[in-house]
Amino acid sequence: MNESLGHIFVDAFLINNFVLCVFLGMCSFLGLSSKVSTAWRMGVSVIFVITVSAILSYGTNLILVAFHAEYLRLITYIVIIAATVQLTEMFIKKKSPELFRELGIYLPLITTNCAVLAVPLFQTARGYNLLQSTVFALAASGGYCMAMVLLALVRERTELSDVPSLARGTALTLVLASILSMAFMGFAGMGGGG
Amino acid sequence: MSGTTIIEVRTSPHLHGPMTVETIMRHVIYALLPIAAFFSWHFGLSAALLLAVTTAGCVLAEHTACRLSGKRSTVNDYSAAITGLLLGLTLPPGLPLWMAVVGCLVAILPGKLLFGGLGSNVFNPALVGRAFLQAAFPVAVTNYTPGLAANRFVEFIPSTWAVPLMKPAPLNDWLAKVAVDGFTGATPLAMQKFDHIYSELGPLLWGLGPGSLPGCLILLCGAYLVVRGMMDWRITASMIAGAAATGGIFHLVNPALYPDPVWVVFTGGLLLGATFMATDPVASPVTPRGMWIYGLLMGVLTVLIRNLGGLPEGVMYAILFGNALSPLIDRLTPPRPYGARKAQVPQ
Amino acid sequence: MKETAPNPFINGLWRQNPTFVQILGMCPTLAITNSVQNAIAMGLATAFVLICSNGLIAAIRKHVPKQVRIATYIAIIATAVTVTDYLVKAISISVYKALGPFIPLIVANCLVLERAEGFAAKKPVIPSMMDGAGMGLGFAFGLTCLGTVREVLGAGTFLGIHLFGPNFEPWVLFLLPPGGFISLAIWLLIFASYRERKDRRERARAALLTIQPAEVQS
Amino acid sequence: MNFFGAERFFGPKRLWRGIHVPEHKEQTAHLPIRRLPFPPLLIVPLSQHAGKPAKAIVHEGQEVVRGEPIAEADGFMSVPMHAPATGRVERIAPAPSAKGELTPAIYIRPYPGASQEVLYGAEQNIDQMTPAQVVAAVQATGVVGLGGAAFPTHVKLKVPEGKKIDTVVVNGCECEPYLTTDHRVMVEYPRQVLHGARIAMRAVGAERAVVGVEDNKPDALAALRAANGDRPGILIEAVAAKYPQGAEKMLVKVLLGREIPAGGLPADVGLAVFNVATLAQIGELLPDRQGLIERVVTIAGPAVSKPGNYLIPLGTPLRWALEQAGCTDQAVSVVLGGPMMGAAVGSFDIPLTKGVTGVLVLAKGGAYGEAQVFPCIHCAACVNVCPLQLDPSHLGLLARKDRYEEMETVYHLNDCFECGCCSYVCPAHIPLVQYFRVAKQMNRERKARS
Amino acid sequence: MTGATTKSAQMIRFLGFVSLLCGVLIVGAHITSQSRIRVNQEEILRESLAQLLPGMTRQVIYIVTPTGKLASAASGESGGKRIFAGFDAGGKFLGVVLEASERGYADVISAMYAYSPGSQTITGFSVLEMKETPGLGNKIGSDPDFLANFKALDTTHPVAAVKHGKKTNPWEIDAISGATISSRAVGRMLAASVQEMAPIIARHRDRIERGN
Amino acid sequence: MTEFLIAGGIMGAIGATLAAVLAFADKKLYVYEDPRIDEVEGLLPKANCGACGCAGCRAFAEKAVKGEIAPGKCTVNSAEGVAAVAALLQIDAGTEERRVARLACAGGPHVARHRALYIGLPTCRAAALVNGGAKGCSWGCLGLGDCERVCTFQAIHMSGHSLPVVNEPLCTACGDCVEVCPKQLFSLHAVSHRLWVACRNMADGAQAEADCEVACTACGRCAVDAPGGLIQIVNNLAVIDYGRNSLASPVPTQRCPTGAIVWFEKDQGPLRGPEAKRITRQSPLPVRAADLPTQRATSSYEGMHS
Ligand SMILES: Cc1cc2nc3c(=O)[nH]c(=O)nc-3n(C[C@H](O)[C@H](O)[C@H](O)COP(=O)(O)O)c2cc1C
Ligand SMILES: Cc1cc2nc3c(=O)[nH]c(=O)nc-3n(C[C@H](O)[C@H](O)[C@H](O)COP(=O)(O)O)c2cc1C
Ligand SMILES: Cc1cc2nc3c(=O)[nH]c(=O)nc-3n(C[C@H](O)[C@H](O)[C@H](O)COP(=O)(O)O)c2cc1C
Ligand SMILES: Cc1cc2nc3c(=O)[nH]c(=O)nc-3n(C[C@H](O)[C@H](O)[C@H](O)CO)c2cc1C
Ligand code: SF4
Ligand code: SF4
Ligand code: SF4
Ligand code: SF4
Ligand code: FES
Repeated sequence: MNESLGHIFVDAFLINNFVLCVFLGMCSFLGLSSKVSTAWRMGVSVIFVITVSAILSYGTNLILVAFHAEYLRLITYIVIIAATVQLTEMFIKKKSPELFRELGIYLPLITTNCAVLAVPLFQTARGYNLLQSTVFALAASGGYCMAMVLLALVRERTELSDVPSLARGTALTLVLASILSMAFMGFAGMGGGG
Repeated sequence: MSGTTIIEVRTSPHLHGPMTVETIMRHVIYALLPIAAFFSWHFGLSAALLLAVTTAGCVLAEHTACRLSGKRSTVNDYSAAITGLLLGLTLPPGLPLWMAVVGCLVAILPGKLLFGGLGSNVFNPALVGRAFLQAAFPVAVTNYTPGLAANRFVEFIPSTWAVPLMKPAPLNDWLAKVAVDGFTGATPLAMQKFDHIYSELGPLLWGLGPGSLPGCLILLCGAYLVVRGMMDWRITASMIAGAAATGGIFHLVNPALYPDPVWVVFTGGLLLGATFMATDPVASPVTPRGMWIYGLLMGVLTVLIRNLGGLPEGVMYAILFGNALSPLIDRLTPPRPYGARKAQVPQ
Repeated sequence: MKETAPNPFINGLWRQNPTFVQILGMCPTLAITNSVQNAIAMGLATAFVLICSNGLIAAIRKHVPKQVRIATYIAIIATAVTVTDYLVKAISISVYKALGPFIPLIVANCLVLERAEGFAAKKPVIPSMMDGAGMGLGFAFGLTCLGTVREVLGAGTFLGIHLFGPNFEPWVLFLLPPGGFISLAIWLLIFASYRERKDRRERARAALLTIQPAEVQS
Repeated sequence: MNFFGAERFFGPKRLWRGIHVPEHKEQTAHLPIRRLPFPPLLIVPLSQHAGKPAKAIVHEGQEVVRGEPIAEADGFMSVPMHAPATGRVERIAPAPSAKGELTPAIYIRPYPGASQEVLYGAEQNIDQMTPAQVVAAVQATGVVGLGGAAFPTHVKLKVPEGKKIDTVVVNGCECEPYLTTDHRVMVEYPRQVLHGARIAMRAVGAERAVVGVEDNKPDALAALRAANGDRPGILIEAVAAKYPQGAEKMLVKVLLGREIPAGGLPADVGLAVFNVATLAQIGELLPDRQGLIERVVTIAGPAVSKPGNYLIPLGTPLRWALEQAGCTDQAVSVVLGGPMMGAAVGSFDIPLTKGVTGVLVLAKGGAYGEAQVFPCIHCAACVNVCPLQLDPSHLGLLARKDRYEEMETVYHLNDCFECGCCSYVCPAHIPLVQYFRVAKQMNRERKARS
Repeated sequence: MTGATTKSAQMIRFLGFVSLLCGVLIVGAHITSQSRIRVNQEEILRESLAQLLPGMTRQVIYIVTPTGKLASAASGESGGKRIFAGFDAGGKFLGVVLEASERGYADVISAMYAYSPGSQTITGFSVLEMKETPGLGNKIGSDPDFLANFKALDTTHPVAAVKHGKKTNPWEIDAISGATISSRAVGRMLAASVQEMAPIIARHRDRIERGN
Repeated sequence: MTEFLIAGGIMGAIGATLAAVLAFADKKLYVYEDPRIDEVEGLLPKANCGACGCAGCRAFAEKAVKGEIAPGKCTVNSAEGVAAVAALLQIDAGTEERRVARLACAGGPHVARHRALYIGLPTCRAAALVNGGAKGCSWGCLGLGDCERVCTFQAIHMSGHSLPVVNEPLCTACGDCVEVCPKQLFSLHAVSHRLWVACRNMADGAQAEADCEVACTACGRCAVDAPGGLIQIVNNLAVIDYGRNSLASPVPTQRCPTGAIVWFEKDQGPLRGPEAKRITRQSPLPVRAADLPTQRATSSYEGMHS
């Protein structure tokens, strides 16, 4: 399908937001959103990793197709992601120990973030070209980052109030996420018929 | 007396202004009552019963939940009643009552008490309830019946009494009996969006369309609260302005497809939302600049959802989205403290 | 951290349940649970992957150089997942369709790598496979719980069987993304209130046992 | 209602934020200042001002004459004390204070029938003095800010190195409800006020002085204008009555459009601010080289039977003053200062000191802290009134969770001058100011520890 | 166990070996399951075709080349639109099945429909993939009233969906109430697809009906 | 078969390449970090309480590995935990004597008078800022439980008489309560400091007794009964010199008339001497009726200060 770049962007960023509408990257969404600063850093790292690995996977996919070895997609994608993450980790550790102190524990988590793997899989399934793939990767990861930050913001606000002990923690986070996700339902159908 | 007077020590200030949370909330209810009365007059018995059930449902839900968790009941601050009234006003009058009760429970329990009760909720509870209902029962919640039906004061809309958990019976027979010719069940917004049919604007100003509320009356009631100093006019004003401006731009681009700004403002829930729901102090920013941004954002978003999205109405989603952003807005628009600027020594 | 080694199987199934206690593997938990059938299928697929990958990793754990540890585990997991993917496709296309893109995503399911790193990398093959089975079934259990709420409320059916008759008004919400979040929240609240009650009982008992230093006696 | 602040363009100069509080000044505004008789025992604390306590220079059993120095300044940030009455030093011992702690004080038992006349002192010619000499002379009078802060006035008169002061601002706003001491001082001693202002101008080298008086005191304005005649240099301006117009930061903004930088001093914007009563005392005492031994205190409030403005000898026990003014049996709470910023006292055995502008006796009902406290509903009323444009709403929420550091670093806690506007308007009756005081103290202690 | 002590060569050898092993394992699984998967897929395809063309037992697949020619799928041509021609046990031509897709309420809806070149009507419709709202939009695949629209939908006039209960013409689709958006999407999808494919089918009608 | 070759080839190539890249990166970007830090951190209780004086457990682990702090400085850790850390680092555990928080006030509202009724935020900090807190004794505990709230380890609970009680086994000597108490009534003491003055009142005896029935009246009996200058009366208050703690015994408590000096007996809490007043009153003393000078009252000035 020949989707316009703008459409790909809006679709992946808002309408089918990876986190709130497609349920990807849930573990970090629920686990790392208690502070805005953390959420933001994780979001930015994910944007970086997703974009780089999406471009790399695009290239890899070309090779696999040339060899008719499409069945190796999954394993090559994930290995590429793991390597990207590990390289990023080493690089940050070397160049900015402070940033590493802040991000260190999250970086390995990116490998097991479904959103990161989903981008190359989706872009292949949808037959995006390189430009489309890049936009898609940016939009999807940007949407992830936005959802993370939004949730972190509202979670930080709930920290100022007296949440009943029963709901403290993940249950409240889930309720917040579900309301956010309801709010995102308003975007459904944008760009669709009507 | 004199010998036993116990001296009290308090911190300053030793005086307090006349306003209390309870009076504010009470006056919001007063301001909502004319609108509720109009709603009941317009749609009849079912509407009145719906409002009664949502109000009572919210109050009871809060009372019971507080008691069950061993706390003092907090219904005396009247905020649950506001939630109930507003929830009722956003629902179609023929909504099955059992769904209305579900809406109340959602609004009060996860929408408010789970966050810690009054003042703690991040999102507008009434809209959380309404959004839940809209997503759970999208057909029932968008199914409007005609106003001013002749028998509205003697007969309930049959769907009102649907058996809990069960579908309401189809309204076709009943509609055939009462409906003005050509009634489609579509709100003016839906007709405009899907069929590009514009209802006449005049009646809409007075809320005489199906599923409409009286815009002028709402503004009047809001003005009452503003004059009493119980509500901030900035959010209302900026939200209306944002919606009108965005609507205007769309209208200029394609007048055939997109309605003009006056229509944008006076149809659907925009005025009720802008006056009573966007202004819910709990979920809105506190900084002066933040309020402007917040209102504008919601106005713009409302029109974007209406004009570009799949749904005819976007106020609810816009406000919920605004609620989510309000902590961010607060953070980005701190008031400039006195003396923060560099000293300007006139020498 | 108590160092009493619990039975790895029971541990995963209940004490350290991945869904309700560890909050891991959330993507499939929320995405693939709008029907009980899908939930069970996904749970079993994940369990299968877990058993295979845990076993394989435990088998080679002594030879893995530290720097390529993650890459190796991931490669092994990816292999197990790809095999599962083909297996599911071969068994039933319709199940495959329902699970959609989420089978490949088992690779990135945090649970799998977490168990690889946290258990299989340190323990022998048999306990690792036990752990994989426990965690996997615990995961399947969690998914089924969630799927039950969502299917019963969202469609009025359980495993496709109508529960409330044809006139039931389904709560569409529960089949939609927000419903996933809400259902999990409901389960967590249920467990939390259970735990809170248990805690309170235990604390009451503990209070009886500890000697409170007496207040200055009067 | 603040409609775009349109009201600012009409009428006298006006504060934008802040609040209108019922003034209650009618109770005492018309009553001339009266002297209070000496109490049987005077308690003169050695620390009645901001800065280092004075050092006693008398010993127990010594006889002192009214106006005689009894304690000397301990360094520049300190002022001497003078004997408020002729009598005998009974002892030098800790005495209760308004803060609740015991502080060292000189107990003086006045001789029965001692004269109210001040016999101590010597004339001096101010016109011959250099600014430094004026500063020293002012320090010798023991005058401190009588507007409430009790900051040593001579410190303010000494222009900091590298600063230039072009205007002396005279603060005659008295925006606190109930209080009318400054009002009566302006009406009865306008000459002294203006004289004091000229001394201050000399000391700081300013060409001009601006007197700001709230427009609810027309008689004070008239008296000052009459006393000034058309002598140049001193400008007498009316400002609209609104609380806290009298806070120096607000006053200089409204009168001169200057903003004192956060954490800075009026001198940073070329100003020095003095209370009218302070200047009146300087104008009165300096020519005769006398010391500050009495001040005007408004005793008022719903539960006072003989409200008025009393000239009290410093060190008069609160109990004595209240007995003279009389309390009704409605009284439940006694406040030193105005109702917005004053401190409630828990003991009547404390002495009235240089910083006490008023004594309020409040009755049951209507007081703060009686209504139910609700959670913050984010109504923004506090944000809208805070004259310093802070965010009391978030400050309050953070304080509730003991997040004091954030309050300071992100929300400018230290700028808050505790005017109480936010607490006054808060519909949830949240004791915001009290939270802020605790927070400031906790932060101070944390810094001191590290 | 610090970094410097592990030889790079060892790492390379190890990871290379593991990857190789994994690759081999995957190919093994791929090859062993491939035939079974293909059978499954064909089974599914036949089932869904048979649903649209009741009584069908044999299908012939054509592919429309980019130049508008018709090629048999057996010829190895790939990439164009597919046309499935269905025949019953007696070899009688039943009609063709076409694939179409269109953006619906939530995401793209892809569907198959049966088209009868003779009567120029659509005679069946089934959804392959959609993400429409369960309970609302997804009724386009299951609602009997809605599917009844496709018993004999006239395509001589552009197909269009109208609001529920407002169908008056044979080329109109009576929308599902509450899911007008999805219904309209179906209308648009069919209209566009028919407009594109009908002329091609008409051109090659003989060949298709013959089944070669 | 070609498929196997292709797959094996591709995967082997990818694996080897990645391994090479990682190996290269590992060489170029490697940062040395003592692996023992992680291991030590794993053995710490993760309370991040700061009782050790470090910013959290990780910081403690870093210091411990560098040998800058003894493992035993973590008072929260169990004895085995400390031993494990020490064993790991092959150093001496350096345990120090356990310390606990001790409260220097025993004047609950049933024995100590309030001179006024405080209305406001129910925290000691806030009350202390309003005229010192409305308690008769301006040194005494305000009883609003700030210490109970800050104690992360739930080692403090407010008794029925609104006085904090330290549950010694739980106390980790983190010092939070010491910092929070506006009246500075808590201090950290080695558990062997068993003789304890539970009062800070520095008013003279009569005033002290008027304010609080269990106040130290500075009568001096304990100082006389204690050997070798262990106890001195300073500013109307008995002060124990813990430098001579070895001389301590319950003897000095025996004749204390108010029971202000106590002996901490293991597992029994503080014990008073037999001469101490028995106070059976349970309910709070009434707030001292404020003799607010009303209109009718004649001069009540005489005798204001005895
Ligand atoms: C710590 C401190 C230092 C000050 N130093 C000076 C000073 O050097 N010169 C001066 O003119 N005023 C000084 N001030 C006086 C203040 O500007 C102000 O007039 C005084 O605090 C009383 O103000 P208020 O009643 O508004 O609180 C100082 C005040 C404080 C609190
Ligand atoms: C909220 C607030 C209100 C004040 N109101 C007055 C007032 O009404 N009159 C006054 O003279 N000083 C008032 N002050 C004190 C002034 O800020 C300033 O300290 C004083 O005018 C300096 O003069 P002084 O040092 O001679 O007292 C107020 C201070 C604050 C913080
Ligand atoms: C949660 C939710 C899901 C919806 N899903 C669909 C859908 O799948 N298909 C659709 O056509 N409309 C969907 N809608 C849109 C509305 O139902 C829309 O008003 C309707 O399509 C208009 O049709 P009507 O004129 O028959 O009421 C959805 C709305 C909501 C709130
Ligand atoms: C001006 C104003 C508007 C309000 N609007 C709403 C509303 O839209 N929905 C609602 O549930 N409560 C509303 N409330 C009541 C109350 O603030 C609300 O229940 C809180 O969100 C509960 O914490 C309103 C109150 C005021 C003063
Ligand atoms: S925050 Fe401080 S300065 Fe602002 S209104 Fe409140 S007390 Fe006044
Ligand atoms: S005035 Fe009170 S209720 Fe309103 S925002 Fe401020 S603190 Fe909250
Ligand atoms: S010991 Fe200190 S902090 Fe604890 S209750 Fe008493 S006064 Fe408050
Ligand atoms: S807060 Fe006090 S009682 Fe609690 S652990 Fe720390 S030192 Fe011990
Ligand atoms: S399963 Fe954990 S991020 Fe998706």
